[in-house]
Amino acid sequence: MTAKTLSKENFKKFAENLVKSERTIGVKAKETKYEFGNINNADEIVMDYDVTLRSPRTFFQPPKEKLFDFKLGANTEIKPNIEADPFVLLGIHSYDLKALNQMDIIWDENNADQHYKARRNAATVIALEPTQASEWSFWGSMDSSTVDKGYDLLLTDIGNKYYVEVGTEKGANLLSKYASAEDATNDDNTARDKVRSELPNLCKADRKVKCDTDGITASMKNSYNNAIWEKLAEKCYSCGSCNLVCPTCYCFDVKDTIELDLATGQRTRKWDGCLLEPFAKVAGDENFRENRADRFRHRILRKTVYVADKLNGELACVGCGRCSSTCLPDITDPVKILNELCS
Amino acid sequence: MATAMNDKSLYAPVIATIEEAKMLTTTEKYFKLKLNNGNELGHKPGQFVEVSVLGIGEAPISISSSPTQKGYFELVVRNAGNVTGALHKLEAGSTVGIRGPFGTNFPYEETKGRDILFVAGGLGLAPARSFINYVLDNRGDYKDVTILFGAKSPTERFFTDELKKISEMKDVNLLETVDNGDASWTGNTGVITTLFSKINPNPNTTSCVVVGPPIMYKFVIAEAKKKDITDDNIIVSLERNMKCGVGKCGHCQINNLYCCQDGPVFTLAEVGQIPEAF
Amino acid sequence: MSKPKIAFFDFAGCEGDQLTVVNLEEALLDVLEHVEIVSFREAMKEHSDDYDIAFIEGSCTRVADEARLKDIRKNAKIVVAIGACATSGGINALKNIRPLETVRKEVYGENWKDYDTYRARGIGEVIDVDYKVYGCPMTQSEFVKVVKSLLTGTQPDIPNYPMCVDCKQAGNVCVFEKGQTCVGPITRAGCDACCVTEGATCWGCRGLVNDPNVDAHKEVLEKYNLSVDELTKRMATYFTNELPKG
Amino acid sequence: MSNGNLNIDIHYVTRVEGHGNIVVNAKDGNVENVQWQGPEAPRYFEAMVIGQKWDMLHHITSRICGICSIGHTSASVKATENAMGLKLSDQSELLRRLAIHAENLQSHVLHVGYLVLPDLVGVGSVIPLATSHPNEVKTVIKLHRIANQMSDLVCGRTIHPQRIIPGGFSKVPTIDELKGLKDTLLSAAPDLTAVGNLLKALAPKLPNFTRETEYVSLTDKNEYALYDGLLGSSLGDTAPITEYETWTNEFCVPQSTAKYTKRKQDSLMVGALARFNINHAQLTPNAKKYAEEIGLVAPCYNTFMNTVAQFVECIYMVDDSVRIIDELLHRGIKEETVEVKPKAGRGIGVVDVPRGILIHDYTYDDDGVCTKANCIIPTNQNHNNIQRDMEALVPQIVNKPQAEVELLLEMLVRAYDPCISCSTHYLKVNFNNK
Ligand SMILES: Cc1cc2nc3c(=O)[nH]c(=O)nc-3n(C[C@H](O)[C@H](O)[C@H](O)COP(=O)(O)OP(=O)(O)OC[C@H]3O[C@@H](n4cnc5c(N)ncnc54)[C@H](O)[C@@H]3O)c2cc1C
Ligand code: SF4
Ligand code: SF4
Ligand code: SF4
Repeated sequence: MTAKTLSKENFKKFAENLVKSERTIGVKAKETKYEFGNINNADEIVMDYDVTLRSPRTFFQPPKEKLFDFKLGANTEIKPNIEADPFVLLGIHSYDLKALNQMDIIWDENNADQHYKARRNAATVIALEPTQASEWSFWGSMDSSTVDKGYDLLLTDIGNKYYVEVGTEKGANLLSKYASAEDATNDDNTARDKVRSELPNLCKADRKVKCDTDGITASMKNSYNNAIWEKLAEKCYSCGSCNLVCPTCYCFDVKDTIELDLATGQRTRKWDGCLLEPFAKVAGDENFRENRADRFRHRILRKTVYVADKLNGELACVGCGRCSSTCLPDITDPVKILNELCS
Repeated sequence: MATAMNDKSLYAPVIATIEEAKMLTTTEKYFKLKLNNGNELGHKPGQFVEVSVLGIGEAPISISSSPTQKGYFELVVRNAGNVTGALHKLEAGSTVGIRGPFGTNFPYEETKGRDILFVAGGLGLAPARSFINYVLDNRGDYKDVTILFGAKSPTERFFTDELKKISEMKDVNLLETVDNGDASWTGNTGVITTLFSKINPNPNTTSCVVVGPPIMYKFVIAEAKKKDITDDNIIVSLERNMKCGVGKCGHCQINNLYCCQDGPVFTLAEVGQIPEAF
Repeated sequence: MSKPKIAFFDFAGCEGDQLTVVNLEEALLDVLEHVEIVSFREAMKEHSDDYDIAFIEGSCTRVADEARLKDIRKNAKIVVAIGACATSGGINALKNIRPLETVRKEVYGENWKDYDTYRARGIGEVIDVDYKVYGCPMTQSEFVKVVKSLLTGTQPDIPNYPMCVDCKQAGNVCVFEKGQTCVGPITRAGCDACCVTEGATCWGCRGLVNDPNVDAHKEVLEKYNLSVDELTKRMATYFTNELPKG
Repeated sequence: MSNGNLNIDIHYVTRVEGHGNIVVNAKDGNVENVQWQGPEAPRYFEAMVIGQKWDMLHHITSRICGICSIGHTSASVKATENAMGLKLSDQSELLRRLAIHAENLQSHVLHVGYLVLPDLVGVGSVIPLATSHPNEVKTVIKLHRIANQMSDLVCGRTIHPQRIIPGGFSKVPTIDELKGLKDTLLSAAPDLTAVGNLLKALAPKLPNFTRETEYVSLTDKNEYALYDGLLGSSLGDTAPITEYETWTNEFCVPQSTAKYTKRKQDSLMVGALARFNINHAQLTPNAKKYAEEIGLVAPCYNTFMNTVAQFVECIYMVDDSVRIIDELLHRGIKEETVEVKPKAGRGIGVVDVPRGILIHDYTYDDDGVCTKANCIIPTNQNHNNIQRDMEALVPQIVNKPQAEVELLLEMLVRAYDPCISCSTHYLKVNFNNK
């Protein structure tokens, strides 16, 4: 589609208009970190963040989500809860968008999940190519510094202005409604290409996965019985933090709650994690992944082999580095594991 | 595609009414159910449904009846926790939520013209029965039929009337055993693998269907292999923690396989090499 | 079906859990639709020994309490321990980490023997407990959850995974990132990590999660410059009675 | 008629916090024995905190009492702040005052509405009241909930607050939250009036019993003292809090795990009535007006009127909370970081909490590790007064039927709103009066 540019000033106006008229979710500061949240005031928006605490999956698969309400009685009623309030997701980094694109496939394959799809369709995605990398980021090594689909608009900071790639009609309309953008010139195109080509270098030099992404799945398949799993998992808390911050983790638990009237209630789903001890337990206390090491390995293999299978071989780790930074015993960093296991 | 589904949400059940409920043993209860919307469940032998007791939760339960029986479907539920415990409190006339049928089925088409060896341990008889009854209802389509059934004790046997009828059939070989007998028991005692010495299946024409508690598989599979039945023809039904039944929640994964979608029925050829399968 | 009769009792504790019940406000009236409270010293004068369910707050801290606890166990069909003091000894167990005689003399001087006390313990060490509602104080939602479980005859779903889960779901910045430390990674989740959300750290009041990786956590705390003594004290705040000895 | 024969053994007075017993024996109108007993299991907090670091103490001592945990936390952090020479920002000072108001309001509403009203209506608890007086009970619940919302918003939790830390707050409410709170408080006016009217109607049922005693509370020339001030007595003298030990001479008595106190007179009383008697002139006009209407006049020597004084304070606290919020809104709110460099020293922290003056006194070593602690709990200061009140009251009522005597004695104890479980630990021990 077409390409435009927005001066930083015009971007500010665009953001102000957006915030005034649309439910806008963007990045803002949270203590020493950043997080996605509702933006009520354009001044809150941070565009040069490194990474957010939680991934944007929060807005497509909330931590806790009502699936349906029910009412017991002679005529039991079940009322599915599909939430589809339109919103604009502003400033999602390329690697997170890559993850979102993967989730689009996962939630759609075989049985399409209406809850996810409704939210996904309600979203207008304004993606952003990163200008900062966290000390843990390694998206530069995971083919995730840029994306070529999934956005309505894609912004690249090219100095005093944003280069705006228009991905969809929806994006084009949004832009024309709220911004005064200019057509991108050849110079702009060149500037943007230059910024893009240097994106991977934003990640620190010691945050490189040394092997080729294509070879990872094969190497990981061979490492099932490697001693590394036992060695690292010895220090694992089974806390699931690595699961919960990951943009490509999507497992959930389902729970019923009944109100004190004992007649009405809801079924909800809640983020879950395969590192948690009860995850694969069944009645009678049989646990199909009883050892920490089994669970620990499962997550890494899911990212590199099992889910990758469902994605035509694309790795389900996008290199955001969230799991690495959140793991207190510092055992789960994909960079270290991949570099040790892949030749 | 599953028939008992809410068209708005994958996770919302439809309502079914219990037409009949009775205790089979002290821990297993039988339910005969009918979908309130009048639809046939339309399942294949070996598939399961997600059964909801609203306010308590949902549990995957194998369909125990054969699709040849129309107008209703049957379940056998062991009281193992919250949902199954709540189900046990329900009687005829109560309603439950149903989603499904889900999962892969026993190869009832592919095995036509072959010998079938059923090996069912304990509650495994419930899912196996959907195929057993299908075979009995289409007896002409299959050759030799052998059923091995093992229970922990005589009181834990269920569907005893049906077992008795089967035992009287000329064209079915039913062998039973219990781990621990009692005064009333005159049959075999010993674990289910001991029955293998009494049979002589033809490895070229036999498909062996194994359903039982997790611990049973390893031993039964070894016996079936000793009889030279190939991995393609050893069929198992596996149990895992399941929260959705539709391949999303991640709980039932056996390495790369989703037990609810790729299974629960697998051939040994599919899962024999998968470390987490048994 | 007649309403189950319930009774509240308290031993050594701050009565914060009973206050949590009072703080249910209107929801307490909803609870009363389903149960009959026959004894609740903090809130009512009436008392009866004819009850089905006993909610017990507080720790057992002296021999004399044991008989009272055993009576309650005899009368009740179901015993529910509410709050950290009752489930594990709670903060009271902090006194167990120092020699008992020193502790008694520090507070009551030469009269120390007049005031009976022994190692503070959760009531589960004295009588059988059917359900535990963790926390200091327990949360309203978990109490209500357990009440609903009792009414529906199911096992309440009490998490068995570390606090980090609640913290991540709440979107908190990890306290370790802020130069503080906490015991959340080995603490049972279920409070929505409320203390961290409110700017504090997790102190561990819900007790240890099943199969906690205590060694790993000690190593991490040392890595974050906690002295062995501080580390021991941090762990002792709520885990004294739960940690493996030695 | 009891004919002056009484054999009272109330094993656990109900509708009070903690366990307290009343034992009375009288024969032919001669009172032989009157005892107020505190059999609560001792908890040894002052010993538990020895060896703990400065950033743990408020967490531990908060657990002294679930009902006044904000008070304990406040006294505790104040002690630590004084020991380490930490100065609070103005914003934190305001928020601390708001926190104390929230707790006092919560506790007073609970006491007046849930614990005392049933006596005045003649039932055993608030549960039958919910049927007989549904609207009144709903109003009380509403006020109680507002107080709890206020605690949540300022302190992070209602029971065992999390935001109050040495040096300030770890998290502060937002402007929007404060605006919302102000609206809620203003909207509570009709509810306060409704409960106030009910109390007015029932007040004549409060026994007319007077015994002159000494009242002690915080006092401050600028405000109705709750969060800060000097020690003040109804006898007219004041002293800095550093002199608290001479004001609260504690002594052990065999019938109680709680220690008793006294000062210039045989016993002393702390709490709402004491504060009213000493500081009434600084109440807001609304509170003064209500006191006048209901007939509460300083000095009031009727212990039973403590409940009325509590309600007067409720009116005051709602007014003053609105004032504080206005000031915060005017100043704007910002997150503040607190840095603490531990140092050796002794610090005393005092607040006037629902039941009276609360004092925490800590000594720290160079590393900020606690080497000595003393907590003086309000109910502890009242135990002796309860005993003396009973001794004075029983002869006046000895010829009434036993049940009536029991009820009056229970009502007397309840009037103090005692917090018995928190009063069972002291450090400083004087055995002079044994
Ligand atoms: C494909 C399949 C077919 C099954 N067929 C039958 C059958 O025909 N009859 C029968 O009695 N049982 C059957 N089970 C087992 C049955 O699903 C469990 O016993 C039941 O889920 C226990 O749930 P509960 O709430 O009663 O127990 P709880 O222990 O209270 O369950 C707690 C939670 O764990 C999960 N869970 C526990 N055990 C299992 C399990 N084995 N499988 C999946 N989730 C579990 C449940 O979802 C529940 O939310 C089958 C399981 C599977 C996977
Ligand atoms: S790998 Fe790290 S983050 Fe993941 S569960 Fe284990 S300790 Fe927690
Ligand atoms: S595995 Fe770790 S680095 Fe990879 S996408 Fe998930 S959280 Fe990010
Ligand atoms: S965060 Fe920790 S200390 Fe706070 S309530 Fe939860 S378990 Fe207790």
